[in-house]
Amino acid sequence: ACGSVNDGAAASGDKASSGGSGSDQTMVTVVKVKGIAWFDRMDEGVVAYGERTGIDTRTEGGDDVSPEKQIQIIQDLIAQKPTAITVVPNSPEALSAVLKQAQAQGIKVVAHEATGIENVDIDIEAFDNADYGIDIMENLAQCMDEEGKYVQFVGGLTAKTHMEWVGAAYDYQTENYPNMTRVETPIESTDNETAAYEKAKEILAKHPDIKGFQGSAGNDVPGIARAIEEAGLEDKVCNMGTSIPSAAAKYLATGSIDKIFFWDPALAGEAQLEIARILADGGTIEEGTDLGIEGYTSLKKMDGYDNVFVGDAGIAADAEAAKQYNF
Amino acid sequence: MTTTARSGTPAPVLEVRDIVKTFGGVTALGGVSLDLRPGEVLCLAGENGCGKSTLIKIISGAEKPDAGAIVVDGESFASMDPTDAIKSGIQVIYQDFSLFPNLTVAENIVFTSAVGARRRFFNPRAARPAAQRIIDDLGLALDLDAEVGTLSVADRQLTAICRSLVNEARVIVMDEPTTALTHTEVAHLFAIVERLRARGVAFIFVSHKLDEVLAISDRVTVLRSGKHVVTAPAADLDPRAIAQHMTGQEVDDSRRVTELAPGAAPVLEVEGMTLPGAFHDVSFTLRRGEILGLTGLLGSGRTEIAESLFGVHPYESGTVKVDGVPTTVRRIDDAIAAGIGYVPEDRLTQGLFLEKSIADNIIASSAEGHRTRWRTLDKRAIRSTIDTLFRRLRVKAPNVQAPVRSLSGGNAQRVVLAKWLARRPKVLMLNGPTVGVDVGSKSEILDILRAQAAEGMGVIVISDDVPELVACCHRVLVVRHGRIVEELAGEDVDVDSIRKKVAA
Amino acid sequence: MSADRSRAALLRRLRGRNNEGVLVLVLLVLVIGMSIANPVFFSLPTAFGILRSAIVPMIFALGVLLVIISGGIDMSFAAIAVFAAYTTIKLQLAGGYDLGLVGAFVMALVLGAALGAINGFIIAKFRLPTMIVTLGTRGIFTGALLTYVGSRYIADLPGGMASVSTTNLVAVTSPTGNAYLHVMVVPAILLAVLIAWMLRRTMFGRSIYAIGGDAEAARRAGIRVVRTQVWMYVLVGMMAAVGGMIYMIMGRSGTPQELVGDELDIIAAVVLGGASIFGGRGSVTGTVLGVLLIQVINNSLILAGVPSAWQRTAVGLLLVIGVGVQAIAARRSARRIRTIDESDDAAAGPATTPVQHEKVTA
Amino acid sequence: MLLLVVAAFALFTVLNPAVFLGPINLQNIALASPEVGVLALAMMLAMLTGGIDLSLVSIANLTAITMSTLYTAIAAGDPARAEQLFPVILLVGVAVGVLGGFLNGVLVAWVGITPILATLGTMQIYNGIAVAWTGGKTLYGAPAGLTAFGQSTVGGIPTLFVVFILVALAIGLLVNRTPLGLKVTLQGANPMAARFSGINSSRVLMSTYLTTGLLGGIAGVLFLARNPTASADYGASYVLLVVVIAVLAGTNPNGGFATVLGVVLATLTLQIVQSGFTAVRLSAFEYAMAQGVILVAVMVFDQVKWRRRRRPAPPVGAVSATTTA
Ligand SMILES: Nc1ncnc2c1ncn2[C@@H]1O[C@H](COP(=O)(O)OP(=O)(O)OP(=O)(O)O)[C@@H](O)[C@H]1O
Ligand SMILES: Nc1ncnc2c1ncn2[C@@H]1O[C@H](COP(=O)(O)OP(=O)(O)OP(=O)(O)O)[C@@H](O)[C@H]1O
Ligand SMILES: [Mg+2]
Ligand SMILES: [Mg+2]
Repeated sequence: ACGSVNDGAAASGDKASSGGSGSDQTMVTVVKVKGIAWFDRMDEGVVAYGERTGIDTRTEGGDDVSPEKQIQIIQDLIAQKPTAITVVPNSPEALSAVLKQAQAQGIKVVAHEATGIENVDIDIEAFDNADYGIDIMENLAQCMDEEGKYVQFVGGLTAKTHMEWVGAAYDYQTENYPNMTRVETPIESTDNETAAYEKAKEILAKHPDIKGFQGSAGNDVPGIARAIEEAGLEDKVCNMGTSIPSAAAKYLATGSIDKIFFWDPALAGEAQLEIARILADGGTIEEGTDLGIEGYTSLKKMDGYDNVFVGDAGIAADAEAAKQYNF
Repeated sequence: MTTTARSGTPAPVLEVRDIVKTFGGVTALGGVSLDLRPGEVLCLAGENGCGKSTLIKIISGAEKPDAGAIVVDGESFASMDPTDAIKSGIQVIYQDFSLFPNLTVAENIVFTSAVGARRRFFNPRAARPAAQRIIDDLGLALDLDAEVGTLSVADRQLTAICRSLVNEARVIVMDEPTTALTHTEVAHLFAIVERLRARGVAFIFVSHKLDEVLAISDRVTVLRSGKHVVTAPAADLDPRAIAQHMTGQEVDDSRRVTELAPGAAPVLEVEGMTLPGAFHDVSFTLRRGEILGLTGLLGSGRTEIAESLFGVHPYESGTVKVDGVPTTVRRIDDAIAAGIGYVPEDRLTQGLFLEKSIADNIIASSAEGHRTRWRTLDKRAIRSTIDTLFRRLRVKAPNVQAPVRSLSGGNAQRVVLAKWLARRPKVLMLNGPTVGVDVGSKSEILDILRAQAAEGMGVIVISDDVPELVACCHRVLVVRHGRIVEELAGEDVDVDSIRKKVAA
Repeated sequence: MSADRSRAALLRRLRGRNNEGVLVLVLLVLVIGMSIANPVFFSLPTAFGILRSAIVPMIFALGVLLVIISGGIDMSFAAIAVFAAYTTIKLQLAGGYDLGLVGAFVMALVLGAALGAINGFIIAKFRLPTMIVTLGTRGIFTGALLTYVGSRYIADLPGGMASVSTTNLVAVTSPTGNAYLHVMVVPAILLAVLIAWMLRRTMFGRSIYAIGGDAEAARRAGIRVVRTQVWMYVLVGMMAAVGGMIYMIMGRSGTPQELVGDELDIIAAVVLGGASIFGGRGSVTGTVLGVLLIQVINNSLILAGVPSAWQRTAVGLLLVIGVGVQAIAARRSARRIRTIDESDDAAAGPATTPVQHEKVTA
Repeated sequence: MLLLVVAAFALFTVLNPAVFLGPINLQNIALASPEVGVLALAMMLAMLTGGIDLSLVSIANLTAITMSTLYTAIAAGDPARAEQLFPVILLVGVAVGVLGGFLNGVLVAWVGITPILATLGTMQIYNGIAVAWTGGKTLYGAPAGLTAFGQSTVGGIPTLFVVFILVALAIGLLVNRTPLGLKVTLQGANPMAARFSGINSSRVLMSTYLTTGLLGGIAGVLFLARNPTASADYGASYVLLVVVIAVLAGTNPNGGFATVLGVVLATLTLQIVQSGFTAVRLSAFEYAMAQGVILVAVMVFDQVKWRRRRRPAPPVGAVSATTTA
């Protein structure tokens, strides 16, 4: 009588992954949360890819950023036996079990923003998180003339990628910019602009001579920017970090944000699906694979992992450059 | 029927025609009619659950009748809503007071009239004079700024009375307004009633204290299980007769006390018990099988004495022995563990779980006593306990699953009693055991107490109802200013001497 | 006796009907503590900063206060706030017209009133526990907003609303940094005064207390309970809408997915302010203090030098300590009453019962 | 309530039988409900006393983190040993949950803080401790035995679901068949009368929050059994969800009334609707809406039905207000 929830792999496995010629395939992209600009943009990519290939593609996601809701959704999707599930996990570790179940059903699993996640066929990163963090730090240091106090914000102390970015940035700073000092451990903004704003104001009060802010969540730099504008420090303080052009535009204009860093979610979405398709059609991903998608034309294999591939899709944009993006 | 309008008498200010009201299965009122003339006091009498309060709620618009009509000054309403009633000058003292526990006495007193007057604004300070006036009229010492929730039952009742008197009403309905009051307050109240009726205000007065009834009313209407039995001038009636009409049988309220066994051991010994601010140096002994009365004026401290013995407000000095065993009562569980039970004064909030079933209420304090070997509840034992008490105390309800909220006053009290009997305490203290209980049930409840005593329980009855004390108590202690000042026993236990001592 | 009475009365006044007195002390201690931990805390910029951060919670709290006094718990105010404000913004942008500041507020108020009316109707008509109904409508309102109106972050507000985004009432340039007091404190303060007055001085306000005290008694006293409740929820809905508008104006963006989820913090602030979750008790003063206390806690930890990893814990600890002090004080005072008015049984039963959540916090 | 489950089930069976009735989907429903269900049972208990316990999820996470850390620590030295010590690890984890419950009990029962405030505070404290402890990282690692247990099925039914049912039975026994259960109920129905009936409120409240803590701990074990990771902010969305389930189950937030069966059914209903919505490709937003509609509809329906039977009691709140004023 005893068994496992992962039984029946063979039974349904081949059925699910069969069918090379796109048309009868379904692929679902599970995003961190529905309805925010970032993933709306990813959805555009997903839809576009579907139209281009005739594969039935769509995005699913919870109404708030929580691992348990992603687990729930993926679990429900497994029942629908899609060809592939691509996922941008809120907590890579938390998904391991349910993804294992998916694979057991012969569903191809591709992850994004989840270096080190288990039970996926491929994890595709827009870039190496460390490089990205370092890139931000280099720009910040340059803006700060390589000296003075700076502080780092993260969406949450539990947000893995954010911690990797600021971690790499901090290490790079300690090695290369001795005259810069980080004040405070990374501040939690709960990815809420107002919270970021209030914390930034506290920082400005506590460290009147602060010279730099590094943001991680999309809402960090805009929130910080408001505090900076209010204090009239647009020119004195550097504010850089991950955000999206639409949210940052008006602050880039005033100089309260100096530079934003991001990658195009639409392309990331397409990349995930393309990889899934290749796998579903029996292909493989190797060093140098060209997905035919901007920024993912020559995938690099991240050392230390056997299924993590890195693109070169990072974008840094100042006020001018940001204007050309419509998301 | 003697209500056929005598010629020359003024037209009735209020008429009730063939009111029918049923609650689910229960028929509370089966076609009741009565009329009320300006300046008269009509008394409603009847057993618990006969429908008095229901009729009153219908008159005041708190309940909608299934059939019948209410006529005020010739204007007929199929059903009132409270606003109509208040507008047409009907003021009600509800049996449960219907006060606002979170508002001050002053606010409670003036609020209804302010609502009735459809006022937009409210000024707490302006409210006080009006409230003060009526309080002085009644010669009371109520703290206008105290929150009603923190008041004793008596003070709450007085507040409710004040509220009904504060503005010019034409009909004042009083549903058992004197249950928690002692002689003096009642006297004050009646004085005011007299004054107002002289001004043409009409009263409907409900009480189970038949001597009061006869003292104040012109006419008496008796209901029995929702039916009109008789309406007669008070002059033509005496308590016996009314009780007869109510219950359909003789009610015996004579003094009956079983002879105590000469060597009956003391079950409760209190020595020099003191709680500063409440009572001082209280000493007495209660013997097995004895029923001891405890009486005194409001605020004399008798309630505190009982509650202190029960651990509600622990006494600060003195000794207490139960069955000769020295016991310290710091918390209620101490008292209960020692075998002391207490039927509280404030039945609705302290005694009952209104929303819960009769069964749950009965078992409430004896759960531990009904455990199986595996420390789970012994459902069978519980059911038998409940059924026995339900039958023995003759609770009037469709079944033991009925929520207590749907019970009438008297029946509710039986449930509280049942709760304690289920625990078989050595000493049972009852604070106003028959408050709001009809004469029939009253003598039944007293019989139950007598029976319990006969089985060796020690019983303390705290009461203002002197006849009741006389009817069942071996001895009566009189409390004044927190001290026991008199002890009456044997022959001395009679209505007049007790009243004298209390008033002295 | 009468002397005791007056002393009792005085004590009552000092303690405040809902222990506002104790709350003031707790707040003072906290402020002093923080100032010692970091003198920068005791400065105008910080003060203004905390005031600013208190604006929106304050407006929400006032609405929650009304509901709690009337004997319910409102879980839907944030949903209403976001719905009203975001829809107002979205429609203007979609329609390509700008209602101007006043126009926008009017529109939001109408929406808020409508949603509030839905709450009120269901609650009053079917006599359902507020908490349950509003938990339901919370889901319905947010769901409807995100499905039918939109879920996207809007970066640029309509001109009318944007016009006041950065307007300050007071701007002081001081050595410790520039201190700005956002103009939106004005509506917040006005609202507080208005609600205080309404609760104290209007029959409507008193009726809310009465209903919270005993709804059946209120009915019998001739209060139109259903009508009063419905109007109250309409009012609460409108207040929520104002809160939402101000939030998005001060945030300079339309954010349909914020606010919802933080309801409990607001409710906590109100209960902390002495309101009883069983209804009938609560005061504006208390609520104001409660909100300020929470905001001080939330906006001073970095200054106080609490490492970010420990900040969540710190918030919880401070909350528990603050409430604990109050709870103990409340018990004390309860005991005090009875030793004051001698053999008056006022103190009997209720006043001294330990197990009364609302007595204890009240 | 039962009707509702059947109705929901029927609806989606009609809408998309292929997916919805698939063995995997049914299994998933059974796999997802336990952790939520156990938390909901705890919430119901707290509400039965007229309180609430917002710290449940934090407690669960703390338990999971404790177990994971402990396991990893031991396994670092000697993996085999870590597996043997599985029972110990389990006990320690659950003990942490009970400890959390104890602190809640102290604040509510002894200090006398309103539950909603006390548990909101402890929620942040426990969560904060978890964050500080893990440094925000998601811990990986759990006894293989536990993971296997979490994945296993008995006759096609996930073992976790069996655990849920067992816990539900235990709580049912506690509430309906023990003196404590009766006291808890009465305490919630009218604290004052409970006191005058000799029910020691602080003891009853303490026992209640100890039990909710225990259940929180068990939920934590379920978290870890379902997938071998523990993090500080897993299940944040459960806090309100379990409140919804509890009231949907007919629990009176003011205390005194609740049914265990109701909670089990309510849990299943929401799970079924959730899966059903994904099966017919409706969004999470629409599900949120549906959740609200169900809640309100059920309440209104009950009320109307109940009114026809009996005269409406004063709206909830009135009673407790008068009895506790
Ligand atoms: N809300 C209710 N639901 C169900 N039954 C009720 C309700 N209210 C009253 N009843 C029933 O109606 C009958 C009349 O009740 P009512 O309170 O009028 O009696 P009463 O004459 O006032 O008794 P008492 O003298 O004890 O106050 C009783 O049988 C009671 O059980
Ligand atoms: N617990 C309560 N029960 C009943 N009424 C109350 C309670 N608390 C306050 N009130 C009344 O409601 C009114 C409105 O409360 P509000 O907070 O506005 O007054 P307040 O601000 O406390 O008075 P002040 O401004 O003088 O401190 C109070 O003035 C008081 O009359
Ligand atoms: Mg933003
Ligand atoms: Mg009656």
